[in-house]
Amino acid sequence: MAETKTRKKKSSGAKNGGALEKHGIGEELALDLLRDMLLYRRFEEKAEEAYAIGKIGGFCHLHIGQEAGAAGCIRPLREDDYVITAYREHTQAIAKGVDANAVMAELYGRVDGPSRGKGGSMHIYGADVRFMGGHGIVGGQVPLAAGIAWKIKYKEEDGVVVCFMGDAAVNQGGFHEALNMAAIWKLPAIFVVENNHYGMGTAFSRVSATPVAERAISYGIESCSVNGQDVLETYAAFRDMAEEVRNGGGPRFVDLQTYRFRGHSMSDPVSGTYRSTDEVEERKKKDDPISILRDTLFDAGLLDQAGLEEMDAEARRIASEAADFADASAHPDPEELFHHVWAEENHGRLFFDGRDR
Amino acid sequence: MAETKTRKKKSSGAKNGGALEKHGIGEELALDLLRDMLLYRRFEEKAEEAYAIGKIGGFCHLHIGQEAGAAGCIRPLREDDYVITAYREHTQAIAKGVDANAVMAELYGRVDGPSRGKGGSMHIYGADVRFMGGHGIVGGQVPLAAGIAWKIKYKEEDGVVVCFMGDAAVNQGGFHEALNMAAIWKLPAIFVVENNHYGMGTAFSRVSATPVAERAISYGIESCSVNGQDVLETYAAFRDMAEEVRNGGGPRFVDLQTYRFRGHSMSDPVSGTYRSTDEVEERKKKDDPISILRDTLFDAGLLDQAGLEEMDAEARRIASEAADFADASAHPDPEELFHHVWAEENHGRLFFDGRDR
Amino acid sequence: MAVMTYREALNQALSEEMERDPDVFLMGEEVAEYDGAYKVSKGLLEKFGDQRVVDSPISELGFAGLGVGAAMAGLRPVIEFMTFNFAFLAIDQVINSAAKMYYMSAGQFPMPIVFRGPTGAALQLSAQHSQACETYYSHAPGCKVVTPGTPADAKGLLKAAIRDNDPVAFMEGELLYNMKGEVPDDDDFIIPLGVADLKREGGDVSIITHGKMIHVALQAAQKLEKDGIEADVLDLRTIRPLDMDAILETVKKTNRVVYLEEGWPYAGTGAQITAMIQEEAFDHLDAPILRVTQADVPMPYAKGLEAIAKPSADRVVKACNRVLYR
Amino acid sequence: MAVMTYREALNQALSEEMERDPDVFLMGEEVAEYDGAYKVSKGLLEKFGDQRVVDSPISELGFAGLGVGAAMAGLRPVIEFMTFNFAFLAIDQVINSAAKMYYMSAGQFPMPIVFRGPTGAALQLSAQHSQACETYYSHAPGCKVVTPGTPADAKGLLKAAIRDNDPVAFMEGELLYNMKGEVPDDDDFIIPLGVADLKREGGDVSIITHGKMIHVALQAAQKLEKDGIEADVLDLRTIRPLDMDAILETVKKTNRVVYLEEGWPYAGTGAQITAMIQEEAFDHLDAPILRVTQADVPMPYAKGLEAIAKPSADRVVKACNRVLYR
Ligand SMILES: Cc1ncc(C[n+]2csc(CCOP(=O)(O)OP(=O)(O)O)c2C)c(N)n1
Ligand SMILES: Cc1ncc(C[n+]2csc(CCOP(=O)(O)OP(=O)(O)O)c2C)c(N)n1
Ligand SMILES: [Mg+2]
Ligand SMILES: [Mg+2]
Repeated sequence: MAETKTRKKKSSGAKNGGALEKHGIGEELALDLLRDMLLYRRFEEKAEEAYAIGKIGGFCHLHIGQEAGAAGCIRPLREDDYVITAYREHTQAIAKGVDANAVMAELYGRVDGPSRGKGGSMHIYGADVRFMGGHGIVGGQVPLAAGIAWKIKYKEEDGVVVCFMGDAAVNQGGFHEALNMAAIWKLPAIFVVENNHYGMGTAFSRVSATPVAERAISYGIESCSVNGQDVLETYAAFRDMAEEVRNGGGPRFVDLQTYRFRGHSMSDPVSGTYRSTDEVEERKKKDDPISILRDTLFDAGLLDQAGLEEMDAEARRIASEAADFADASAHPDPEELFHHVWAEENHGRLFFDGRDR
Repeated sequence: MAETKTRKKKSSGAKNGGALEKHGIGEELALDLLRDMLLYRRFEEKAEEAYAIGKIGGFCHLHIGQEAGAAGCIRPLREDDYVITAYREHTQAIAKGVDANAVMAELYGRVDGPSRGKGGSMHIYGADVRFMGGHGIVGGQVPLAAGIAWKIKYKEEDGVVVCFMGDAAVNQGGFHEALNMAAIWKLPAIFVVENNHYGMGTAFSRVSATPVAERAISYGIESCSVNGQDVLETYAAFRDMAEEVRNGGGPRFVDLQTYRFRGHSMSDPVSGTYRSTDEVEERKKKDDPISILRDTLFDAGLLDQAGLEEMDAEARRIASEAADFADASAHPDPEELFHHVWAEENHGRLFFDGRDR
Repeated sequence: MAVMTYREALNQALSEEMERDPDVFLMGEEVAEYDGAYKVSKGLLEKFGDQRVVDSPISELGFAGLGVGAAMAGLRPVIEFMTFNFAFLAIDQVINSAAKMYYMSAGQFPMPIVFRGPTGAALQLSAQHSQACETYYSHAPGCKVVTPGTPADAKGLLKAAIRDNDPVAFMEGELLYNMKGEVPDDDDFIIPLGVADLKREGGDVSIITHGKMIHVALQAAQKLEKDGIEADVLDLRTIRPLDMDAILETVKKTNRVVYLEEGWPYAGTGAQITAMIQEEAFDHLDAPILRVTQADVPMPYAKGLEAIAKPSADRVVKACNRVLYR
Repeated sequence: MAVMTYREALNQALSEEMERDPDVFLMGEEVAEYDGAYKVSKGLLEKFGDQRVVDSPISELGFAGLGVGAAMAGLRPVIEFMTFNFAFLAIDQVINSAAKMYYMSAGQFPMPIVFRGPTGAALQLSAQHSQACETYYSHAPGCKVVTPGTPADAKGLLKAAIRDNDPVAFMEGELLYNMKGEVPDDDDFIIPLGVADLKREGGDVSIITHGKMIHVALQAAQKLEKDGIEADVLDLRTIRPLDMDAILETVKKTNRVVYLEEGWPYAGTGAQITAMIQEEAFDHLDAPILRVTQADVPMPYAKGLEAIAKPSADRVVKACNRVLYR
């Protein structure tokens, strides 16, 4: 995260002091949100290290820079609420209650991962904590979210489902079909576009004639834009929205403005023809959700450097513990290859690969 | 078509007399539009007869009641403009220049049909007159239209493509993907929803929270609603729109308000739980595009009963001639079964059904 | 035993399973107010209300995905495709979500969902409405494929499919809906998935098939009988899981096999069965296994062309004679 | 002969064909400014401009359909799928529009379009990014399927595919892009579709395969050689059209066949080839034809599991030994 500038602290003191009140967020909660984001940051930095030395393979999409989209959106939810998302989901899994050690074990492809190493970075699930994955087909999770919301309504529960997607996902037909169904059936779903302005190397402005926020108008779904780098604003927005949706307010659509500090995946460059290094550095300096909250708490006198360092040490400890846990976890046995293909055996043959060969 | 009411004639004289001027439509053109619609009506009534006696099989979707959506939308186009549509396309094929005899022959499944009887009612094509079919997957033609418009732009031509679809097609994801691409690339396409308010037995209001006209807002595409039972209004709207699109105005979206006088297809009931007989009879009386234009021309003194009957006789003549032509046309030879699967033979085998068996 | 149509048998199966389990619901185009495009869901809206019998927009990808999400959350959706021809739009959700979810989550999310509707050709519906789609679903591990050919099989198998905890592509036939047959009255009449049915006992040659082709196979068997040839007619009923024991039994009895299917040959079901038989009963084969399939062309509209494009009893007879070297 | 990577060979083919015919254009995700997710289109934007090298939104169904419409209107689109795993979203336009249009219009609309991208598994991309998709395209008449395994084949076949007037599913391999090989310099170097290539001459057993598995087959042949067994290795190169003559030739020479493929077994390419061989060369087979395929499971992420899920040279060797009764 970027260094604090003393000048900034002074000048913005009053304003920042008021930020908590403005959003109706208490001190402990604010500190927890910082703890959350620090953990996510350190956790994924660990994953980066592990990837670099080949402990993690395949695609690995980091949320670094977008952590408020995990802490701010998910902390306000209830345990019985659902979350579903795409492949940039490590932090959101942890936020919904999947154990950090287990998430790291999944990245390592080990049996202590929620999918016993079969899913990997893009397919983290936590059925017990209602974290519904972890999906790799862009936009694929959006109709699923409608189905989860359908179940909530069908069972006359008062939960909500929060469905995350990237900005590029709004160009998928399934997104539209799902939003239309959510609208006609007033499903309790919050569709959140984590709008980091790029789909891989393509700026959203090049693949849409209108801003993200306008993409739900056609369905009459209430939309709003939220500053996804300000975790307090994000938290407040989701706290209030979840309440309204819970009480039958119907679906919502959120343009969560954010920015990706890393490359699209570990194998992609941070910057290139599609965005300049300056742009990235600028945003990292100005728009780091952790620095922003840190400064707010400093200015409000709720946190000092020592306290921050303590917190950060704790985050680093959990992250490296997770890496150690993952590394110590066993590789799946060969026979696990054939487990979990079928939930139910029937009479007759289900596998056709001639095991003897 | 419904009987004229003398009272109506008198009272509406002035207004109707002005209708042509208002839309900048000359007398001959107005009469031609009536001729067009009469032909379409009589042609499809013939098809109905032929279907009843088993000369036509499969699905057969009639345009009866919606004829202004053929005459009014297509007559203003140039020969080098393109038209693509769904499966309710008999009249639109004729409007774009496919010979009525050939269309009927296709319905009969005979070799003188544009597809030599292989396509049938849902797949009429006229490559030579740039009628691009004739498509059976709801919404499937919409991305194709974007591709045709892409070609126009790619070749720096000044044509346009008019893409028809039903109201239910706007709930297909492909519709959204296509409109978004048309918007970002400013493609010369006019997307027309023939909004007859029902998709088979489902009222649009049951599968959409918003009116058809709002379904293009998300893409920033200019939209308008047109009274599709008033062929003069329809003609004027498309004449002007085509000019604007031709001159680089980018894509347009049209909610063409109309009504289906028949069942969804020949095998479906005209009315039922989804719409009452009264509703249908009411609309037939009030909203028959042929009666409406007829009355306008009567009131303006541009047509009298005798002239109308003459026109109608001519339409009936062409329709029954088409039926005779179709009936006289040969059934495709068995070996035609294997023609037109592949445009290009290569080395090696392309067919795998063991012809000898 | 009551005599009823294939349509009524499906309707009963749906109704009984919805009675039995409140988590079962039916969603698809025209299934509610219109009673289904082919009236399979007749009366269900009235009986179960619009939360359990749901008219969807024409959004195959969307409502198939909605079903998958609902199944993840614990419901047991029955998703109707008006025909499987339209399911090409939805297949990403069937293969990439439904069929793979249980594996990707290492068993956290069973997928008790049925995708049902007609497959294959009816009469003169042309190329985009006449395709037999089995291969697109049977190819992928994680997806079961059921193809009932009679009213009794339709009822017993649909009930089994709805109770199964894996995704099932349940493929019916437009031309079967009006077909009548005897169906056991028992409310709990279930035909387990993966059990083939020897619909005719012969001994000279084996005609193996699935789905609506069973009736063509039986016609062919009758014609052969006139020539003094007795054919086994084996109806697989489900093509994944597959009753390989039943297949090998008839093959070892007759040593001659013809596979009959409605769809195209290339990488069709018959190709798979043929490859397995020659591998597992190589020494029992007195002749090559022949396949009778749809002509390898998109389905034409013209009545005469369509008729010769479809597999016929005569072509089956010819193939049987060939494997009998007659 | 120049030595270049498979990636460069594809890039050259695209560049040369775009030079040759102004109606050829490339559209897909990240193909322009990003030079392609796998850099296959590197430099083409600069060379041909943004009307001919076009970054699309993530709208597979939409831009595949756009390509089909453009082809109807006379252009020759090359549509890139970042991988065929994502093309499940677009398959309706490939099968129902592209593959059937020429037939439904009785020849009015040829469909000169290429859908290209990698198929099958790379390294640890898990179930939704590792599927081999050949069957979904080869099953349907009207669609050609090309699967080059070497740089030379990639270049010669892509040029042929672009010049072909039928829709072609051109299936590459992520793990092949960096592979080097000799490629003829000739600007007009074309490998006609439907011509198999005997990549190794043996005589004891025939290993028939396609796509990236050709390299596994050759490894297996080397291992067998150590045991004194000489294998024919036949690379089909295109699976539709199919060089049946070449297949029958090697079968009649060795009388023993193993089909190796990257994908799943059920109704896979190997099933089709096996069914055809046993039908057309029944008396030439001294052993059943065995298939070596991906394990019949969704692809797992864990390195160790993925390794054993993929077909290996050892499994091919084992299968060869079995058909040789050793
Ligand atoms: C249907 C589909 N098409 C393409 C891809 C390849 N792909 C993976 S992520 C991605 C970009 C998505 O960008 P966005 O939705 O903005 O999410 P972000 O990565 O920015 O979080 C693409 C093209 C895919 N996984 N699925
Ligand atoms: C993808 C797809 N789903 C379902 C169908 C079956 N079907 C044919 S027409 C139709 C209704 C379409 O209604 P609309 O778009 O309003 O056009 P209209 O028939 O009213 O002209 C349906 C459901 C189909 N052909 N394609
Ligand atoms: Mg993005
Ligand atoms: Mg309609």
